[in-house]
Amino acid sequence: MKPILLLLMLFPLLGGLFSALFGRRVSRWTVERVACAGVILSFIMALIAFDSSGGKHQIITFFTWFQVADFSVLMDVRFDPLAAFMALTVTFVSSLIHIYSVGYMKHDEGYVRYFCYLNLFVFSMLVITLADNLVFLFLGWEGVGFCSYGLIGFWYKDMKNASAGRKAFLLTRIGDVAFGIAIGLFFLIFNSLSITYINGHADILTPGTMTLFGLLLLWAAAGKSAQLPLSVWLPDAMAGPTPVSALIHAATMVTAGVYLLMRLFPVFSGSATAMAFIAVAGTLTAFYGACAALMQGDIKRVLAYSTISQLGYMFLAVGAGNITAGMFHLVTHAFFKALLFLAAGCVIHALHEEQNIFRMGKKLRLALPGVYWPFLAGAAALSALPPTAGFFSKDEILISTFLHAGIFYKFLWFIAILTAALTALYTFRLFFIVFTGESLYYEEESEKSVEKPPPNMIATLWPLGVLAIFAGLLNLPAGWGGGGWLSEYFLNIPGAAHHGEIPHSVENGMAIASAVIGIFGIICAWFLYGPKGLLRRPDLPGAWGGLFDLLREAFYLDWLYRRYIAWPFEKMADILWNRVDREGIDRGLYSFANTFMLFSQILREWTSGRLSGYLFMLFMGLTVILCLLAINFSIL
Amino acid sequence: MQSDWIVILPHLFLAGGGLLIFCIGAFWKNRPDGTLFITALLSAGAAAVEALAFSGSGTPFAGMVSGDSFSRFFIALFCGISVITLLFSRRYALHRRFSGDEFYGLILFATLGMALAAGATHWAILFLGVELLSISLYILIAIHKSSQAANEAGIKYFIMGSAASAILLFGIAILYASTGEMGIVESLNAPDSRNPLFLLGLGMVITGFGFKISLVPFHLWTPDVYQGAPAPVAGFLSTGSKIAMVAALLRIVTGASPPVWEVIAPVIWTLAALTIIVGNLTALVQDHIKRLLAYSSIAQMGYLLMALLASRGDGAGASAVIFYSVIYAFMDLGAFGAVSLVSLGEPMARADRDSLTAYRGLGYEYPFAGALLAVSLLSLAGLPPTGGFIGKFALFQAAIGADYMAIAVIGIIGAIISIYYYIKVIAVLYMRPTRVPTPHTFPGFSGPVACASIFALIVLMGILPGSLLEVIAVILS
Amino acid sequence: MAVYGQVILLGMMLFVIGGACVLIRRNLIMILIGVEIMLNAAGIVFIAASLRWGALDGQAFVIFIMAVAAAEVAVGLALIVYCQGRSGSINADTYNTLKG
Amino acid sequence: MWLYSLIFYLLAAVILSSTLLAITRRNLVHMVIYLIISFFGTGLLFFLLGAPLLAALEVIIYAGAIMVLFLFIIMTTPSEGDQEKLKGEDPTCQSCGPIRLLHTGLPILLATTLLVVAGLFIFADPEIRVALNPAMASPAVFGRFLFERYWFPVEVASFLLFVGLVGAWYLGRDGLGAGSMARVPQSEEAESENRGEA
Repeated sequence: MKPILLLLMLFPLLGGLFSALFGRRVSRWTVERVACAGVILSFIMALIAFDSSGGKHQIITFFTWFQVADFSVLMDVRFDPLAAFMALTVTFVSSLIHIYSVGYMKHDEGYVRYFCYLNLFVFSMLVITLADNLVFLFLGWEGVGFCSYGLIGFWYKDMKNASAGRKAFLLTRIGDVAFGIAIGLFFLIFNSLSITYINGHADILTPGTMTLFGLLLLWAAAGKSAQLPLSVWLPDAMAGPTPVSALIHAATMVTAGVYLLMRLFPVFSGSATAMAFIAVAGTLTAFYGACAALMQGDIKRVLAYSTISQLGYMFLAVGAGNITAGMFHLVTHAFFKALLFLAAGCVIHALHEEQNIFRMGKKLRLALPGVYWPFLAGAAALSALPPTAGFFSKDEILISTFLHAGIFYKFLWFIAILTAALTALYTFRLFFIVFTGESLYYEEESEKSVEKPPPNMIATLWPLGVLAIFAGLLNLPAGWGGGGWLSEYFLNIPGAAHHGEIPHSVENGMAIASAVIGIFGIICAWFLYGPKGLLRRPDLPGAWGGLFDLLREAFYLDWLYRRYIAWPFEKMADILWNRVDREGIDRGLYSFANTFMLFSQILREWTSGRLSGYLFMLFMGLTVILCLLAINFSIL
Repeated sequence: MQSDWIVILPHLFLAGGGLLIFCIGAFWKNRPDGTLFITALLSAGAAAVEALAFSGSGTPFAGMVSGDSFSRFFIALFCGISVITLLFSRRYALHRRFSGDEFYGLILFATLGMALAAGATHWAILFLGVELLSISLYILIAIHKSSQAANEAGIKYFIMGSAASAILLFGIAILYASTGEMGIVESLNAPDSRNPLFLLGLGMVITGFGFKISLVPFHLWTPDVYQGAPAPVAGFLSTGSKIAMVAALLRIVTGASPPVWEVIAPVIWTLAALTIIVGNLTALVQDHIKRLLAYSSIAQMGYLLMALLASRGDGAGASAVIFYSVIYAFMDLGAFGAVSLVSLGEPMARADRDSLTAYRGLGYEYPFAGALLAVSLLSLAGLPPTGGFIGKFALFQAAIGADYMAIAVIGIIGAIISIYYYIKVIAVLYMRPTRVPTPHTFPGFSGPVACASIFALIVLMGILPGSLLEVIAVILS
Repeated sequence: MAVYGQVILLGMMLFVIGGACVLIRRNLIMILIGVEIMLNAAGIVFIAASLRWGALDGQAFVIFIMAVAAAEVAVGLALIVYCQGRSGSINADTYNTLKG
Repeated sequence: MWLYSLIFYLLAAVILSSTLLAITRRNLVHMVIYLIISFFGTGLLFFLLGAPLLAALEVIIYAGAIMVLFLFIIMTTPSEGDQEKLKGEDPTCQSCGPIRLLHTGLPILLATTLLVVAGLFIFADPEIRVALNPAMASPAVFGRFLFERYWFPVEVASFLLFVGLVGAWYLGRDGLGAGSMARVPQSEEAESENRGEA
């Protein structure tokens, strides 16, 4: 088992190192093949490991990183069903995205950097997935952050892209602070940083501590998983190449936060407050994301807000105490969101980097049937139409929210199901505008021809399409004749235990309700945004325009950040940077930093360059030391 | 008796190698620089191998030098330092035309001095080792005769160093006068080693040591000398001579009897705190890289002293000190080595490339030396995944574990401040250069070999520090 | 015979006189002389201690002090002459181009 | 016994006064002469304290070799050699009397403080009042002791002297750098610089 897991992690790392070291020396062909091979081999290893572990928990120590007194950091991995499943998903989706990237980046000069980052990204994600030691995990966590920074700002020559990368980096860093604090607290309390140990001894925590941990971890996860209020970086992070968006937003990076919560579930599951907080954060984010997605005009931004929204569902699942459902949704979401992004990438590629959905139309359906059908499958899954994968996974979340004790959760359930309707609405709005009807910009129509994407890009859509529809079979509820395989598989995971038998009436009722709501959403979308739709236009006049702007600007969250957080910081940096503005805003901080510099200048004068001064200090020091000794010895 | 000789076999290799080099230089027409260089490398390497491979035991020569694994470990470290210094200085010395038997021979003699100082169990050997080291360094610093700055640095170090040696010597005399013991540990544990006279001597000895490892307020010479000295020599000075003194100090600190320790601990505490604060603060405004490195090395010594305070307990402190010494040696050598590599192409070949503005975009011009400098600085700043991170972690862990909370907090604040000036240099290194860079390559093998080995060591110790820590645990047990 | 403490005090006073010489004088040669006086003071203490403890170790150390003094003076004077040849000054404070 | 004490006090007075006179001389040749007196006194003190061999060596090495070396250097250094300007008279600060006072006053204050503190340590020691009994280590005994127990440090000291020799030779010889060195591979820049210097 140990060599398999080691290889599982090492293959992407080696691929990345190869690109970094020899990428410039060898041909493009080799770089591409090595990068893909690294991930695909890793996927094969994940399959073998998944197969041979048989759902058992295994802790394997690779080596001791360092050991200082009683504090040791072990490079060990915890291969339990959760990790096995996650590793499988990550490597599978990443493999497809790598293959897709070969086509997508065909004409880009920075391919070496690109594939290097991409491989390292997968490696870091696998570290998060498998690590048992929190410091080890944190390294992966930071690695993911760093790689995403590089990839989002991949076309760094454009200032906007570089600043998007920086924004992602900074906002996720805010989350990392909380994670760092949490790690410190864990060590203080448990004297160990092993997840296994911590989970096993979580019962020594008082409810207060549990709440604290829950909030800290929520804060950390919110940064990584773009939950409110740290969500603003994700839509901007679309600046990177589209496969990167697929990788970051669909399968890997953003799920790291949720995964962390699932991994450390026992630490806070005893605290109702923490759980409620997580559920509320998830629900609000889900609703917020769905609303914001409703009015976006950029195909990738729609999908980005949809990701935020779907991640909210996963948080809700964790908050409702059903991490099986959360994981289930994570996996199905990975499939259909990767599919949607990759299909969007095909569309963008076909229209020569055009991202405005109002410039698309039925010509795409005619020209790209290979993209149209997978996209439809993905849209159906996202809208949770029965019997797609999304339907089952979302349904399970709704059921567990509904059945969770407390009237409060009923309310959350209500918002969640409302969001489900919104989800169907915005998904099919996107679908109808992109693939049906006419483009709104007739005049440019003639200039642009649709370019067919290379076959390896299209080919990767199909397996994802199939999975988007059929992945629901993994955890088919008993009512549908399934055995709930995933629930069985996750039975041993702490916190994944069944909540008793689900009443058939609830199960069936919920299924029907969500199906109806989904279909209702689609019908609305057809009337509003279909080829002859009422609202098929980029902006709205009159009183509705304000609402429209509110939604399009995602409740002005970005603006709020700029106005009340980023702006003062920028100002401060500005003041510190060019001293001209010294009469500026935050005098206190400025003079604080200035004091350091002043001290520094004074101390610099001390080193006067004159030997007599140095010799004087030598004897002065001797005298002072002797005086100190005399005082200590009390002969003075 | 035979084991006596095994103990000093590394010393014999170093001394013999030095003498051989001078003989070759004296009797061979047209002094063959390559042969001299190889001889120096081989002697240092052989001494290192000998120190690691053969275990002598006991303290031969009437208890004057120690053959324990502690001193053998340090001897190997010093040999490693001198090998790397030799590699970095090869081209540098040729280019500035001071290579020759004096340079290589004196490096070996200085290494011998370090080995003696670190392994001494007798005050006479300690003093003679320190003096051998110092006198070799006086000449090595001033060895670049066409450089005005080296000249000034040499005279400054000489005057300060000889005054400090005199203080150290007088301290030793007073210690002997009060206890009648010449053995280091014996004198520290003598029955009447709590009388005032003894403390007077100890105060002077601490001052002497404080000068050699440049603790505040005895640090003033450090930036001047480092700036003036040729870069490889500055690296040698800042690593070898300091670590030798730290090793000797470690013996003193762990050997002192509890009542003595009670009195001197506050003094060491004060020195450590002052050194951390002043070193880091003064480094903030430096705009010459060698001065910046000098202040940084001052601050690093403060951290080491902090852990030295904690080294009387369960061994965590001592282990941290030794571990950090090793890391510090390589990262500081790496930084100065990178400076010496990029100074090779300086047109006038008189001074080093020193001003921070001259480093703008250097990472593109000299990719390898730039990377070495960046990694060394990151390690000095204590950022993962470099060895400096683990080392600093161990130091702070030791200090906190021994309940030196206040100084640990000062140290951590200092370390945070220090990140600013290290990163500043790295930012300058990778700034877009003002002109289009022409990537340079280094002629010969020695520079790149040294570069690669330091790079590997820093990263390796950051990723796999376990084996070294185990070795240190064995040494201390 | 004299009291032990008086001899030590004599050494200490000589040491301080040497230190004062190092501190007050700016002539490099005088600074070196000051250091020599300090080394000599240590010799006196060693010999007194040797007599006090009835062991010859202290006397042996004085031999080494002499060796060190000789070596230091040789190198130091060479350095001073060399510096003077270069910059024409033996005033310690004229060597102040490196600072800050 | 009182004779011993008398001689000791006499010697101490001679040593201290001649050293004090030495360090305050402006004329460096006078300084050397006073210092030679001081070292003679120290030699006699060594003899009194029972170290005849060291007494001889003190006179030969310190008063003889080292001082002659100093004298030699003082004679050969041209301008400032024998008439050292007192401190404070550096060209940047011509007429600032208080500064000059500060420059000499502060070190003297520091030295006095150091002496007082050290004196406190010495007098606080209860065992310091022990009287010294006269004894004599004959040169033969001392020599045997030195080379039986201390031969290793003696060897180290010989290396020290060797390094001192090398250093003095390197710094003292003509030319910049290793002038007589063989051709070594060097870059064009160095070559051209070389020509420029020539």
